[in-house]
Amino acid sequence: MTVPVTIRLQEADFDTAREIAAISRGRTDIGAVVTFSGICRGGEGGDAIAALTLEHYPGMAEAEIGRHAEEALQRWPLTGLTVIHRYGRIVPGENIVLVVTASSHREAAFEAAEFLMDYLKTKAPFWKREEGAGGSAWVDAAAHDDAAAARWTKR
Amino acid sequence: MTVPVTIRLQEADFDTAREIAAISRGRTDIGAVVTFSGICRGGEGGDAIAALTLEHYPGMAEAEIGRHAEEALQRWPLTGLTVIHRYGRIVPGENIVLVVTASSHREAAFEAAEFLMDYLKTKAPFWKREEGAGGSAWVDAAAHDDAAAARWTKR
Amino acid sequence: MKIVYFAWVRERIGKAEETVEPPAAVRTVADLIGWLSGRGEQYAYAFENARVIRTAIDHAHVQQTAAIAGAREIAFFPPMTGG
Amino acid sequence: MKIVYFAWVRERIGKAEETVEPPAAVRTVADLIGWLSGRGEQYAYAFENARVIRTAIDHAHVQQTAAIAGAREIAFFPPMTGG
Repeated sequence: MTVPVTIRLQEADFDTAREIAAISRGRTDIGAVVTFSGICRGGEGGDAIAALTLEHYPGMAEAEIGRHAEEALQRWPLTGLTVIHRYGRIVPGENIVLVVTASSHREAAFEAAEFLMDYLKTKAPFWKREEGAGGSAWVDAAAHDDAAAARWTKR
Repeated sequence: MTVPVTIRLQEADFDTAREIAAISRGRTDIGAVVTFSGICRGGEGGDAIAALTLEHYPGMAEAEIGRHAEEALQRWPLTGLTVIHRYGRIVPGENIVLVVTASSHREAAFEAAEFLMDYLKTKAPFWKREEGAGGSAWVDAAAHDDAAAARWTKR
Repeated sequence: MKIVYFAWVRERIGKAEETVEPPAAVRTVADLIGWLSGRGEQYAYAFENARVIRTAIDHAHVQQTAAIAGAREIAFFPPMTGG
Repeated sequence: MKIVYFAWVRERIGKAEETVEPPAAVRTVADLIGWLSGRGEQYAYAFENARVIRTAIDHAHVQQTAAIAGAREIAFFPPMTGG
């Protein structure tokens, strides 16, 4: 059985509803669909953010996400998987990333979505630059994201 | 701060996209939205299912979901929460249940959605009856659902 | 005291709700199950495996050791299978 | 050998990519970082804290102990902050 996998890197926004429909339309073997939408926030702590700019490494980003999608398919009985990551300038309230997982069982759909998000945060070659009142600066990597990703290798 | 909570029990289908939009529209404090859609499958094991009929306990169902929504708000820093559960006759491919959680951080959104689904499965007063080729029968409760719910009380 | 039944408990008893007046000696949910079971074959069938029966008093889950005094509505049903 | 830079590594060095011919003694990623750091102030600044620099060879993450022989494209960048 071939599991439909969609991976897209794009500058344009995406439509979460359309992606859910695409993964489940016309199928009756899907019992659970989990979506994760990462959205640009208007502030971190007390500082207002005017926009994010996401830089990425074309070629490697697709390869890295593809490898983790394959790993997710090996580890969980998924019936569909979609990952969309935007790059370029994104303002608060706009989408940054979408993961959609479909399975016959909810645990698989939840776990695979968390796994993919943890790896996107720590392994996919994207870098965020924040524009604020005092100019712009690269976002530091968060140690708690590395810890979140590490839990998937401790089994 | 009041967190918007929506709880609906309804016979009609729902629109996942509209519920995501409702929880996040016009806001810039949401970094993560997780959705869980439970969908009627066309078969369990080898047996085809023509439809499910969901019976519920009006009044208690709302109260029970409301208590668990409150508990989720106490346990995780959520910025929005929606639970919709259908009742009546549902055919394969149709939605049964939707949980939407919004937070500034992804772990909170994922965990709260899993917590609510585990409790809906084991504590919300709904009962599924399956129509198959050989007539119809009540669905047995699954021990693994009880185990999934129990993990939230082991902390 | 209003009693309501759901799913196969409702089907076995043959009604969705009724009002009963159990004697004063019926103090707990377990007592009530025992008393109802003596009311006829269909009740005995519904409650034949009392361990699996779940109970709510006034819309909240309770154990079978719970007291029924003051209850407005007591519900009996199988394990839940929603979600 | 093509080298590519991203985010603040790119900004500090002042270019997104270049082609270099390191001497044969430069065998590992760590050797290459050392050799590049000697090419000018902007390189020394970019690699001043070599521990935090991440490396990919031909689109796959590698450690700084990795050999560079046969690499078509080597990338240097800060820890990733996508998702």
